[in-house]
Amino acid sequence: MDVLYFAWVRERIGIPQEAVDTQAGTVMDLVEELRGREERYAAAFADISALRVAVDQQLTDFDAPLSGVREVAFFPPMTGG
Amino acid sequence: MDVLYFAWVRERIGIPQEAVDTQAGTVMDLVEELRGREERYAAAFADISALRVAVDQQLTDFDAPLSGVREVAFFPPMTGG
Amino acid sequence: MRIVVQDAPFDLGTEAAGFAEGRAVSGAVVTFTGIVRDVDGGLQAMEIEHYPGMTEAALTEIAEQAISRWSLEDALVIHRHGRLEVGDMIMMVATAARHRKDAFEAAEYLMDYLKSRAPFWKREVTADGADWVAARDEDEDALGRW
Amino acid sequence: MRIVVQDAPFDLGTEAAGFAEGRAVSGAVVTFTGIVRDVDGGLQAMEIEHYPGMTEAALTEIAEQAISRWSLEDALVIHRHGRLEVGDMIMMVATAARHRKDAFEAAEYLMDYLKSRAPFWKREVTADGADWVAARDEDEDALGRW
Repeated sequence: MDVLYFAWVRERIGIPQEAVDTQAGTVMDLVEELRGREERYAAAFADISALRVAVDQQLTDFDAPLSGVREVAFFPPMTGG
Repeated sequence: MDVLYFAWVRERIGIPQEAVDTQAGTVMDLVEELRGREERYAAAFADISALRVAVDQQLTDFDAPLSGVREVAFFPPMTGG
Repeated sequence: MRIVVQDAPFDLGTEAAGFAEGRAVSGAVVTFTGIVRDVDGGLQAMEIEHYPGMTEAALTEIAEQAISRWSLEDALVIHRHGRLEVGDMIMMVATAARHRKDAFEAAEYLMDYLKSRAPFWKREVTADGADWVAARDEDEDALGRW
Repeated sequence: MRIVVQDAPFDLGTEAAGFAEGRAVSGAVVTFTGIVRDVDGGLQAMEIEHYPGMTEAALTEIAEQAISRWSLEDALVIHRHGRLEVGDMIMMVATAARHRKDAFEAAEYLMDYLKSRAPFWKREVTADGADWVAARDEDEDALGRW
């Protein structure tokens, strides 16, 4: 599965995108897995209330299931317009 | 004093403007005076709830005094925009 | 502030771009454009009568009210009179403000007042003749919210 | 409906005039334009990041919602990304409807959703460095009215 990071999430983790091989059942499971990797991930995911998530380019929440999903993106609240 | 007519008021009375020599104290007094002139005036002023009035180019109501006034205009509700 | 009353057409593109050009104080520009619409399929023309002198004064007063109430950086009102065809632009307003809410509200205020408080009268010409457009209660009611 | 996401500038005049051109069904066209504003006097640039693919999909969905809810004849959304200077136009929306109330409401709806539901992130560059713009509670709250 491709995992994408935008804005300060991208800056904190240090890369815009990576392929992740995971058995995580939900977005939250994936977050826990990433948090356990390295300090920069733990820092980026420290407060998930400050984050938003899209699964296959649709906004969703952290309970969303990941079966069959190709792309997950993490980013701060959007500031368009 | 110049009296101006617009839209269907102008059409009903048949002229866009005329000089009126009057001692009328208020707009309503002027309306009564004009009504007494001819049928076309009576027809135009039959229902003043369907009319609006401006005195010296400021919207006002039929109680407005006319002393020192140079221009009075009668017209239907406006339909700009 | 610019108030224009004319029978000639105006160019929306030029006006909108000119109004928005180089604004560094305002983050938000709203425009509204009114177009002659063929409501029932038989409209041949729209004729607009106005009250020269009072029209400019009324539009100026309405725009000044909007600028003051919403702290606008600028406002523009253009209104045509005379004979217009279906698809022709009748009028436009533009507002520039720091925030979008102010720019939107001020533009709606300008439109609401312009509809019922500026001395214009529309007449629709069809194959059956010409009829003055009646003022709509909902346009008068719209003023109640300001 | 037209959705444009690009780093190149757009021409408000051309876009507004093209959008309004020859409309005989719609009597009302509203445009909103967002401009880079120097809030505290030290802004050197605004950088806008987005999520290619999702951005276009999200804007399309938002515009389709607006068209359906207000029976719009048409809607346009243009949004830039990349580096912008003070005074540059960031984005615009346009709506065409029969009545002004619908055109205004639909444009405000597009703006409210675009602010908080389209994947753009703004960063302000000043002499002190660059900071991501924080989402404002009032932008999130604005969605509550729809």
